[in-house]
Amino acid sequence: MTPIIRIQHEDFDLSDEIAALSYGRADIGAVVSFIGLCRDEAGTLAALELEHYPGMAEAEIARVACEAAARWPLLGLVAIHRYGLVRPGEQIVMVLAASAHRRAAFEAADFMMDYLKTRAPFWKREHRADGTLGGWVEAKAGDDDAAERWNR
Amino acid sequence: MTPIIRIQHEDFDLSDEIAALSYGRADIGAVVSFIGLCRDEAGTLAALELEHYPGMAEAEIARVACEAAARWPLLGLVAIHRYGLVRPGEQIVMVLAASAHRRAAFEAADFMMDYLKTRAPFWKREHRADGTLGGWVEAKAGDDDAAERWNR
Amino acid sequence: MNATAPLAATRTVKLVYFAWMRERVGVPSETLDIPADLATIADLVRWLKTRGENYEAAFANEAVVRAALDQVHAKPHAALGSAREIAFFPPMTGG
Amino acid sequence: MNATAPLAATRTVKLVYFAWMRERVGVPSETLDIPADLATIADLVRWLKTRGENYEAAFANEAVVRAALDQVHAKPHAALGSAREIAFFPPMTGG
Repeated sequence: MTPIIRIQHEDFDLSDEIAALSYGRADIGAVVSFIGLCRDEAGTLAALELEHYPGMAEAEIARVACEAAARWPLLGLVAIHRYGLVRPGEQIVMVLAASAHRRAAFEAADFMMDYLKTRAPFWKREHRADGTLGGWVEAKAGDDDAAERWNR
Repeated sequence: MTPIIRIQHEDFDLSDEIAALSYGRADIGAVVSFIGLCRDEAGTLAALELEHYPGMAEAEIARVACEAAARWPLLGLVAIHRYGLVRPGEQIVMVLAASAHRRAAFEAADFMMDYLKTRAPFWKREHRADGTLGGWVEAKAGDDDAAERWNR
Repeated sequence: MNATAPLAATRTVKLVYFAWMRERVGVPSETLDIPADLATIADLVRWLKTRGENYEAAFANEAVVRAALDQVHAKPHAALGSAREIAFFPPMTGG
Repeated sequence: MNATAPLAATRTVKLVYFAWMRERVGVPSETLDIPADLATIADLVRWLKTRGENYEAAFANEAVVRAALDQVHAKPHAALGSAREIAFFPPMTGG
Protein backbone atom coordinates (compact mmCIF):
# COMPACT_ATOMS: atom_id res chain seq x y z
CA MET A 1 0.00 0.00 0.00
CA THR A 2 1.69 3.18 -1.24
CA PRO A 3 0.11 6.33 0.16
CA ILE A 4 -0.83 8.94 -2.43
CA ILE A 5 0.18 12.46 -1.37
CA ARG A 6 -0.51 15.51 -3.50
CA ILE A 7 0.16 19.17 -2.77
CA GLN A 8 -1.55 21.23 -5.43
CA HIS A 9 -3.33 24.48 -6.10
CA GLU A 10 -6.09 22.84 -8.13
CA ASP A 11 -9.29 21.57 -6.58
CA PHE A 12 -9.85 17.83 -6.20
CA ASP A 13 -12.76 15.42 -6.51
CA LEU A 14 -13.32 12.94 -3.72
CA SER A 15 -15.37 10.49 -5.81
CA ASP A 16 -12.61 10.38 -8.43
CA GLU A 17 -10.05 9.54 -5.76
CA ILE A 18 -12.22 6.78 -4.31
CA ALA A 19 -12.91 5.37 -7.78
CA ALA A 20 -9.19 5.40 -8.63
CA LEU A 21 -8.39 3.64 -5.38
CA SER A 22 -11.06 0.97 -5.56
CA TYR A 23 -11.12 0.33 -9.32
CA GLY A 24 -10.88 -3.33 -10.25
CA ARG A 25 -10.54 -4.67 -6.73
CA ALA A 26 -12.95 -6.16 -4.20
CA ASP A 27 -10.93 -6.26 -0.99
CA ILE A 28 -11.83 -2.76 0.23
CA GLY A 29 -14.89 -2.80 2.47
CA ALA A 30 -14.67 0.66 4.03
CA VAL A 31 -13.54 4.07 2.87
CA VAL A 32 -13.54 6.96 5.32
CA SER A 33 -12.79 10.40 4.00
CA PHE A 34 -12.39 13.84 5.46
CA ILE A 35 -12.76 17.10 3.57
CA GLY A 36 -11.79 20.43 5.09
CA LEU A 37 -13.54 23.44 3.61
CA CYS A 38 -12.83 27.17 3.76
CA ARG A 39 -15.24 28.69 6.29
CA ASP A 40 -16.46 32.26 6.45
CA GLU A 41 -19.22 32.54 9.00
CA ALA A 42 -18.80 36.29 9.42
CA GLY A 43 -19.03 37.00 5.70
CA THR A 44 -15.85 39.13 5.85
CA LEU A 45 -13.47 36.75 4.08
CA ALA A 46 -12.50 37.02 0.41
CA ALA A 47 -10.16 34.05 0.54
CA LEU A 48 -7.69 32.13 2.63
CA GLU A 49 -4.12 32.18 1.36
CA LEU A 50 -2.34 28.92 2.07
CA GLU A 51 1.44 29.16 2.21
CA HIS A 52 3.39 25.93 2.36
CA TYR A 53 6.92 24.61 2.54
CA PRO A 54 7.43 22.85 -0.81
CA GLY A 55 9.15 19.55 -0.43
CA MET A 56 8.71 19.31 3.30
CA ALA A 57 4.90 19.41 2.97
CA GLU A 58 4.93 16.25 0.83
CA ALA A 59 7.64 14.62 2.95
CA GLU A 60 5.97 15.31 6.27
CA ILE A 61 2.54 14.12 5.14
CA ALA A 62 4.24 11.01 3.74
CA ARG A 63 5.81 10.39 7.15
CA VAL A 64 2.41 10.71 8.85
CA ALA A 65 0.92 8.38 6.22
CA CYS A 66 3.62 5.78 6.90
CA GLU A 67 2.84 5.91 10.61
CA ALA A 68 -0.85 5.38 9.84
CA ALA A 69 -0.02 2.46 7.55
CA ALA A 70 2.05 0.90 10.34
CA ARG A 71 -0.78 1.24 12.87
CA TRP A 72 -3.76 0.10 10.82
CA PRO A 73 -4.27 -2.55 8.12
CA LEU A 74 -4.90 -0.06 5.33
CA LEU A 75 -5.57 -0.87 1.69
CA GLY A 76 -5.35 2.73 0.55
CA LEU A 77 -4.45 6.16 1.86
CA VAL A 78 -4.75 9.46 0.02
CA ALA A 79 -3.95 12.95 1.26
CA ILE A 80 -4.39 16.04 -0.89
CA HIS A 81 -3.71 19.54 0.39
CA ARG A 82 -4.22 22.69 -1.66
CA TYR A 83 -2.09 25.83 -1.51
CA GLY A 84 -2.61 29.37 -2.76
CA LEU A 85 -5.90 31.26 -2.60
CA VAL A 86 -8.96 29.25 -1.58
CA ARG A 87 -12.35 30.95 -1.43
CA PRO A 88 -15.08 30.44 1.17
CA GLY A 89 -16.95 27.21 0.56
CA GLU A 90 -14.08 25.68 -1.42
CA GLN A 91 -12.22 22.54 -0.48
CA ILE A 92 -8.80 22.87 1.21
CA VAL A 93 -7.75 19.39 2.22
CA MET A 94 -8.80 15.81 1.73
CA VAL A 95 -7.80 12.62 3.50
CA LEU A 96 -9.09 9.19 2.56
CA ALA A 97 -8.37 5.89 4.27
CA ALA A 98 -9.47 2.51 2.91
CA SER A 99 -9.49 -0.81 4.70
CA ALA A 100 -11.34 -4.12 4.76
CA HIS A 101 -13.35 -2.95 7.78
CA ARG A 102 -14.62 0.38 9.02
CA ARG A 103 -12.83 0.75 12.37
CA ALA A 104 -9.35 0.93 10.82
CA ALA A 105 -10.54 3.32 8.12
CA PHE A 106 -12.19 5.68 10.63
CA GLU A 107 -9.24 5.72 13.00
CA ALA A 108 -6.63 6.16 10.28
CA ALA A 109 -8.47 9.09 8.67
CA ASP A 110 -8.94 10.72 12.08
CA PHE A 111 -5.24 10.18 12.93
CA MET A 112 -4.12 11.57 9.56
CA MET A 113 -6.10 14.77 10.06
CA ASP A 114 -4.90 15.32 13.62
CA TYR A 115 -1.27 14.97 12.60
CA LEU A 116 -1.67 16.82 9.34
CA LYS A 117 -3.05 19.79 11.32
CA THR A 118 -0.09 19.94 13.70
CA ARG A 119 2.79 18.70 11.53
CA ALA A 120 2.17 19.56 7.88
CA PRO A 121 3.95 22.85 7.05
CA PHE A 122 1.05 25.00 5.90
CA TRP A 123 0.06 28.45 7.13
CA LYS A 124 -3.20 30.26 6.51
CA ARG A 125 -3.64 34.00 6.10
CA GLU A 126 -6.91 35.85 5.60
CA HIS A 127 -7.67 38.06 2.65
CA ARG A 128 -10.61 40.19 3.66
CA ALA A 129 -13.63 41.01 1.54
CA ASP A 130 -12.84 44.73 1.95
CA GLY A 131 -9.57 44.21 0.05
CA THR A 132 -7.25 44.36 3.06
CA LEU A 133 -4.86 41.67 4.10
CA GLY A 134 -5.84 39.97 7.35
CA GLY A 135 -3.54 38.34 9.85
CA TRP A 136 -2.07 34.87 9.91
CA VAL A 137 -4.46 32.35 11.39
CA GLU A 138 -3.32 31.33 14.87
CA ALA A 139 -2.74 27.68 15.71
CA LYS A 140 -5.20 26.15 18.15
CA ALA A 141 -4.02 24.45 21.31
CA GLY A 142 -6.86 21.99 20.76
CA ASP A 143 -5.12 20.73 17.62
CA ASP A 144 -2.06 19.72 19.63
CA ASP A 145 -4.29 18.02 22.17
CA ALA A 146 -6.07 16.14 19.40
CA ALA A 147 -2.79 14.84 17.98
CA GLU A 148 -1.62 13.93 21.49
CA ARG A 149 -4.59 11.50 21.85
CA TRP A 150 -2.81 9.00 19.61
CA ASN A 151 0.17 8.68 21.95
CA ARG A 152 -1.89 7.38 24.84
CA MET B 1 -30.55 20.72 9.82
CA THR B 2 -32.78 18.11 8.19
CA PRO B 3 -31.03 14.77 7.68
CA ILE B 4 -31.25 13.36 4.16
CA ILE B 5 -32.07 9.66 4.14
CA ARG B 6 -32.38 7.66 0.96
CA ILE B 7 -33.00 3.95 0.47
CA GLN B 8 -32.48 3.12 -3.18
CA HIS B 9 -31.29 0.46 -5.58
CA GLU B 10 -29.28 2.93 -7.69
CA ASP B 11 -25.67 3.74 -7.00
CA PHE B 12 -24.77 7.14 -5.49
CA ASP B 13 -21.99 9.69 -5.91
CA LEU B 14 -20.30 11.01 -2.79
CA SER B 15 -18.96 14.19 -4.40
CA ASP B 16 -22.44 15.05 -5.65
CA GLU B 17 -23.84 14.67 -2.15
CA ILE B 18 -21.12 16.87 -0.65
CA ALA B 19 -21.60 19.48 -3.35
CA ALA B 20 -25.37 19.51 -2.80
CA LEU B 21 -24.86 19.89 0.93
CA SER B 22 -22.25 22.64 0.81
CA TYR B 23 -23.47 24.61 -2.20
CA GLY B 24 -23.76 28.34 -1.58
CA ARG B 25 -22.75 28.25 2.05
CA ALA B 26 -19.50 28.85 3.94
CA ASP B 27 -20.25 27.65 7.44
CA ILE B 28 -19.23 24.01 6.89
CA GLY B 29 -15.59 23.43 7.77
CA ALA B 30 -15.49 19.65 7.93
CA VAL B 31 -17.18 16.82 6.07
CA VAL B 32 -16.53 13.24 7.11
CA SER B 33 -17.92 10.48 4.98
CA PHE B 34 -18.04 6.73 5.10
CA ILE B 35 -18.57 4.43 2.16
CA GLY B 36 -19.17 0.72 2.59
CA LEU B 37 -18.27 -1.43 -0.40
CA CYS B 38 -19.13 -4.98 -1.38
CA ARG B 39 -16.11 -7.16 -0.62
CA ASP B 40 -15.15 -10.44 -2.21
CA GLU B 41 -11.71 -11.46 -1.08
CA ALA B 42 -12.22 -15.11 -1.94
CA GLY B 43 -13.36 -14.39 -5.50
CA THR B 44 -16.41 -16.62 -5.05
CA LEU B 45 -19.09 -13.93 -4.85
CA ALA B 46 -21.29 -12.92 -7.76
CA ALA B 47 -23.25 -10.36 -5.76
CA LEU B 48 -24.71 -9.53 -2.39
CA GLU B 49 -28.46 -9.35 -2.25
CA LEU B 50 -29.66 -6.72 0.18
CA GLU B 51 -33.16 -7.25 1.52
CA HIS B 52 -34.71 -4.42 3.51
CA TYR B 53 -37.85 -3.50 5.39
CA PRO B 54 -39.37 -0.67 3.32
CA GLY B 55 -40.64 2.14 5.47
CA MET B 56 -38.90 1.00 8.61
CA ALA B 57 -35.46 1.29 6.97
CA GLU B 58 -35.99 5.00 6.30
CA ALA B 59 -37.68 5.56 9.66
CA GLU B 60 -35.01 3.81 11.69
CA ILE B 61 -32.11 5.57 9.98
CA ALA B 62 -33.98 8.85 10.50
CA ARG B 63 -34.21 8.07 14.23
CA VAL B 64 -30.46 7.38 14.38
CA ALA B 65 -29.83 10.60 12.46
CA CYS B 66 -31.93 12.57 14.93
CA GLU B 67 -29.90 11.15 17.80
CA ALA B 68 -26.70 12.18 16.04
CA ALA B 69 -28.06 15.68 15.43
CA ALA B 70 -28.91 15.95 19.13
CA ARG B 71 -25.41 14.89 20.21
CA TRP B 72 -23.26 16.91 17.79
CA PRO B 73 -23.57 20.40 16.26
CA LEU B 74 -24.13 19.17 12.72
CA LEU B 75 -24.71 21.29 9.65
CA GLY B 76 -25.54 18.37 7.42
CA LEU B 77 -26.18 14.65 7.61
CA VAL B 78 -26.77 12.27 4.71
CA ALA B 79 -27.31 8.52 4.78
CA ILE B 80 -27.88 6.47 1.63
CA HIS B 81 -28.31 2.70 1.68
CA ARG B 82 -28.76 0.57 -1.40
CA TYR B 83 -30.91 -2.54 -1.69
CA GLY B 84 -31.12 -5.32 -4.24
CA LEU B 85 -28.12 -6.91 -5.95
CA VAL B 86 -24.78 -5.23 -5.40
CA ARG B 87 -21.67 -6.63 -7.09
CA PRO B 88 -18.16 -6.92 -5.60
CA GLY B 89 -16.39 -3.55 -5.59
CA GLU B 90 -19.67 -1.61 -5.73
CA GLN B 91 -20.86 0.83 -3.11
CA ILE B 92 -23.48 -0.33 -0.59
CA VAL B 93 -23.87 2.45 1.93
CA MET B 94 -22.82 6.04 2.45
CA VAL B 95 -22.90 8.26 5.48
CA LEU B 96 -21.81 11.88 5.48
CA ALA B 97 -21.64 14.28 8.42
CA ALA B 98 -20.86 17.99 8.09
CA SER B 99 -19.99 20.40 10.85
CA ALA B 100 -18.01 23.57 11.48
CA HIS B 101 -15.17 21.52 12.94
CA ARG B 102 -13.78 18.06 12.34
CA ARG B 103 -14.30 16.39 15.72
CA ALA B 104 -18.11 16.54 15.54
CA ALA B 105 -18.10 15.38 11.92
CA PHE B 106 -15.83 12.39 12.63
CA GLU B 107 -17.78 11.29 15.69
CA ALA B 108 -21.19 11.70 14.10
CA ALA B 109 -20.24 9.69 10.99
CA ASP B 110 -18.73 6.96 13.17
CA PHE B 111 -21.85 6.89 15.39
CA MET B 112 -24.17 6.77 12.38
CA MET B 113 -22.38 3.75 10.94
CA ASP B 114 -22.28 1.86 14.24
CA TYR B 115 -26.02 2.31 14.74
CA LEU B 116 -26.90 1.80 11.12
CA LYS B 117 -25.12 -1.58 11.25
CA THR B 118 -27.08 -2.78 14.28
CA ARG B 119 -30.44 -1.04 13.87
CA ALA B 120 -31.20 -0.46 10.20
CA PRO B 121 -33.39 -3.33 8.90
CA PHE B 122 -31.23 -4.71 6.11
CA TRP B 123 -30.12 -8.29 5.55
CA LYS B 124 -27.42 -9.53 3.21
CA ARG B 125 -27.38 -12.81 1.33
CA GLU B 126 -24.65 -14.14 -0.91
CA HIS B 127 -25.13 -15.05 -4.55
CA ARG B 128 -22.15 -17.17 -5.48
CA ALA B 129 -20.12 -16.95 -8.66
CA ASP B 130 -20.99 -20.58 -9.43
CA GLY B 131 -24.66 -19.63 -9.71
CA THR B 132 -25.80 -21.05 -6.38
CA LEU B 133 -27.48 -19.09 -3.66
CA GLY B 134 -25.31 -18.65 -0.55
CA GLY B 135 -26.46 -18.23 2.99
CA TRP B 136 -27.61 -15.15 4.85
CA VAL B 137 -24.68 -13.17 6.23
CA GLU B 138 -24.46 -13.58 10.00
CA ALA B 139 -24.45 -10.54 12.26
CA LYS B 140 -21.19 -9.85 14.06
CA ALA B 141 -21.07 -9.51 17.83
CA GLY B 142 -18.42 -6.83 17.24
CA ASP B 143 -21.07 -4.64 15.62
CA ASP B 144 -23.17 -4.65 18.78
CA ASP B 145 -20.07 -3.84 20.82
CA ALA B 146 -19.23 -0.95 18.49
CA ALA B 147 -22.71 0.53 18.91
CA GLU B 148 -22.50 0.02 22.66
CA ARG B 149 -19.44 2.33 22.83
CA TRP B 150 -21.70 5.35 22.45
CA ASN B 151 -23.64 4.58 25.63
CA ARG B 152 -20.60 4.85 27.86
CA MET C 1 -68.38 -19.33 36.15
CA ASN C 2 -66.83 -19.11 32.66
CA ALA C 3 -69.92 -20.59 31.16
CA THR C 4 -71.13 -17.24 29.96
CA ALA C 5 -67.69 -16.06 28.74
CA PRO C 6 -67.89 -14.75 25.18
CA LEU C 7 -65.91 -16.37 22.38
CA ALA C 8 -62.28 -15.19 22.73
CA ALA C 9 -61.98 -11.71 21.23
CA THR C 10 -59.51 -11.31 18.40
CA ARG C 11 -57.93 -8.44 16.57
CA THR C 12 -56.43 -8.20 13.12
CA VAL C 13 -52.74 -7.54 12.61
CA LYS C 14 -50.32 -7.67 9.72
CA LEU C 15 -47.30 -9.86 10.33
CA VAL C 16 -44.19 -9.31 8.17
CA TYR C 17 -41.08 -11.46 7.97
CA PHE C 18 -37.63 -10.83 6.55
CA ALA C 19 -34.57 -12.82 5.44
CA TRP C 20 -34.51 -16.37 6.77
CA MET C 21 -37.57 -15.71 8.96
CA ARG C 22 -39.49 -15.03 5.74
CA GLU C 23 -38.10 -18.18 4.16
CA ARG C 24 -38.98 -20.36 7.16
CA VAL C 25 -42.47 -18.98 7.67
CA GLY C 26 -42.99 -19.25 3.92
CA VAL C 27 -44.63 -15.89 3.25
CA PRO C 28 -43.30 -12.33 3.31
CA SER C 29 -46.38 -11.13 5.14
CA GLU C 30 -49.81 -12.25 6.28
CA THR C 31 -52.84 -10.76 7.90
CA LEU C 32 -53.98 -12.71 10.94
CA ASP C 33 -56.65 -12.50 13.59
CA ILE C 34 -54.77 -12.94 16.83
CA PRO C 35 -56.28 -13.46 20.29
CA ALA C 36 -56.84 -10.05 21.85
CA ASP C 37 -55.45 -11.29 25.14
CA LEU C 38 -51.90 -11.77 23.79
CA ALA C 39 -50.11 -9.14 25.84
CA THR C 40 -46.52 -9.14 24.61
CA ILE C 41 -44.40 -10.02 21.61
CA ALA C 42 -43.28 -13.14 23.49
CA ASP C 43 -46.95 -14.13 23.95
CA LEU C 44 -47.52 -13.70 20.22
CA VAL C 45 -44.46 -15.84 19.41
CA ARG C 46 -45.73 -18.57 21.72
CA TRP C 47 -49.12 -18.50 20.00
CA LEU C 48 -47.59 -18.48 16.50
CA LYS C 49 -45.49 -21.56 17.33
CA THR C 50 -48.73 -23.52 17.92
CA ARG C 51 -49.89 -22.77 14.39
CA GLY C 52 -47.54 -25.03 12.45
CA GLU C 53 -44.11 -26.43 11.79
CA ASN C 54 -43.09 -23.45 9.68
CA TYR C 55 -43.54 -21.13 12.67
CA GLU C 56 -41.83 -23.61 14.95
CA ALA C 57 -38.84 -23.66 12.60
CA ALA C 58 -38.82 -19.89 12.25
CA PHE C 59 -38.89 -19.33 15.99
CA ALA C 60 -36.77 -22.36 16.94
CA ASN C 61 -34.06 -20.10 18.31
CA GLU C 62 -36.19 -17.31 19.77
CA ALA C 63 -33.19 -15.56 21.31
CA VAL C 64 -31.90 -14.46 17.92
CA VAL C 65 -35.22 -13.29 16.49
CA ARG C 66 -35.77 -9.54 16.50
CA ALA C 67 -39.13 -7.83 16.33
CA ALA C 68 -40.59 -4.46 15.48
CA LEU C 69 -43.99 -2.99 16.35
CA ASP C 70 -45.27 -0.60 13.71
CA GLN C 71 -41.72 -0.31 12.33
CA VAL C 72 -40.06 0.44 15.66
CA HIS C 73 -37.66 -2.08 17.26
CA ALA C 74 -39.20 -3.81 20.27
CA LYS C 75 -38.02 -6.33 22.86
CA PRO C 76 -39.81 -9.67 23.45
CA HIS C 77 -41.38 -8.38 26.68
CA ALA C 78 -42.77 -5.27 24.94
CA ALA C 79 -46.56 -4.90 25.03
CA LEU C 80 -48.23 -5.42 21.66
CA GLY C 81 -50.53 -2.54 22.48
CA SER C 82 -52.49 -1.50 19.43
CA ALA C 83 -49.71 -2.30 16.97
CA ARG C 84 -51.10 -3.05 13.52
CA GLU C 85 -47.87 -4.22 11.84
CA ILE C 86 -45.63 -6.68 13.65
CA ALA C 87 -42.33 -7.69 12.07
CA PHE C 88 -39.98 -10.56 12.83
CA PHE C 89 -36.45 -10.80 11.42
CA PRO C 90 -32.91 -12.04 12.15
CA PRO C 91 -30.22 -9.71 13.47
CA MET C 92 -29.55 -7.01 10.90
CA THR C 93 -26.54 -7.15 8.59
CA GLY C 94 -26.80 -3.92 6.65
CA GLY C 95 -24.19 -1.20 6.35
CA MET D 1 47.02 30.41 24.59
CA ASN D 2 44.37 31.32 22.03
CA ALA D 3 46.86 33.48 20.22
CA THR D 4 47.42 30.86 17.57
CA ALA D 5 43.76 29.91 17.23
CA PRO D 6 42.66 29.99 13.58
CA LEU D 7 39.91 32.29 12.38
CA ALA D 8 36.57 30.76 13.42
CA ALA D 9 35.56 28.10 10.88
CA THR D 10 32.23 28.60 9.13
CA ARG D 11 29.91 26.49 7.04
CA THR D 12 27.31 27.43 4.50
CA VAL D 13 23.62 26.74 5.11
CA LYS D 14 20.37 27.77 3.50
CA LEU D 15 17.87 29.33 5.88
CA VAL D 16 14.20 29.41 4.89
CA TYR D 17 11.36 31.25 6.58
CA PHE D 18 7.60 30.96 6.32
CA ALA D 19 4.50 32.99 7.16
CA TRP D 20 5.13 35.79 9.64
CA MET D 21 8.71 34.61 10.22
CA ARG D 22 9.35 35.29 6.53
CA GLU D 23 7.72 38.69 6.81
CA ARG D 24 9.71 39.65 9.89
CA VAL D 25 13.08 38.45 8.62
CA GLY D 26 12.28 40.12 5.32
CA VAL D 27 13.35 37.36 2.93
CA PRO D 28 11.87 33.93 2.11
CA SER D 29 15.33 32.36 2.18
CA GLU D 30 18.99 33.23 2.39
CA THR D 31 22.31 31.45 2.17
CA LEU D 32 24.54 32.22 5.13
CA ASP D 33 27.96 31.26 6.41
CA ILE D 34 27.36 30.34 10.03
CA PRO D 35 29.99 29.64 12.68
CA ALA D 36 30.85 25.96 12.57
CA ASP D 37 30.74 25.78 16.36
CA LEU D 38 27.01 26.48 16.60
CA ALA D 39 25.87 23.18 18.02
CA THR D 40 22.09 23.36 18.22
CA ILE D 41 19.13 25.14 16.68
CA ALA D 42 18.94 27.26 19.84
CA ASP D 43 22.60 28.28 19.32
CA LEU D 44 21.81 29.29 15.76
CA VAL D 45 18.81 31.33 16.90
CA ARG D 46 20.99 33.11 19.48
CA TRP D 47 23.53 33.90 16.79
CA LEU D 48 20.91 35.09 14.30
CA LYS D 49 19.44 37.48 16.85
CA THR D 50 22.77 39.31 16.97
CA ARG D 51 22.58 40.00 13.25
CA GLY D 52 19.89 42.64 13.21
CA GLU D 53 16.53 43.94 14.38
CA ASN D 54 14.67 41.90 11.79
CA TYR D 55 15.97 38.67 13.34
CA GLU D 56 15.31 40.03 16.84
CA ALA D 57 11.70 40.73 15.85
CA ALA D 58 11.32 37.34 14.17
CA PHE D 59 12.64 35.44 17.18
CA ALA D 60 11.19 37.78 19.85
CA ASN D 61 8.99 34.97 21.12
CA GLU D 62 11.29 32.02 20.60
CA ALA D 63 8.91 29.63 22.34
CA VAL D 64 6.43 29.75 19.44
CA VAL D 65 8.97 29.41 16.63
CA ARG D 66 9.23 25.95 15.08
CA ALA D 67 12.22 24.68 13.15
CA ALA D 68 13.05 21.98 10.64
CA LEU D 69 16.43 20.53 9.67
CA ASP D 70 16.56 19.37 6.07
CA GLN D 71 12.74 19.36 6.00
CA VAL D 72 12.29 17.34 9.18
CA HIS D 73 10.78 18.90 12.32
CA ALA D 74 13.39 19.50 15.04
CA LYS D 75 13.35 20.80 18.62
CA PRO D 76 15.47 23.81 19.74
CA HIS D 77 17.94 21.51 21.49
CA ALA D 78 18.43 19.39 18.36
CA ALA D 79 21.98 19.28 16.98
CA LEU D 80 22.39 21.13 13.68
CA GLY D 81 24.66 18.31 12.55
CA SER D 82 25.35 18.61 8.86
CA ALA D 83 21.94 20.07 7.99
CA ARG D 84 22.10 22.13 4.79
CA GLU D 85 18.58 23.60 4.89
CA ILE D 86 17.29 25.04 8.14
CA ALA D 87 13.71 26.34 8.29
CA PHE D 88 11.95 28.56 10.81
CA PHE D 89 8.20 29.05 10.91
CA PRO D 90 5.23 29.69 13.21
CA PRO D 91 3.00 26.86 14.45
CA MET D 92 1.31 25.26 11.47
CA THR D 93 -2.30 26.03 10.56
CA GLY D 94 -2.96 23.75 7.61
CA GLY D 95 -5.66 21.16 7.26
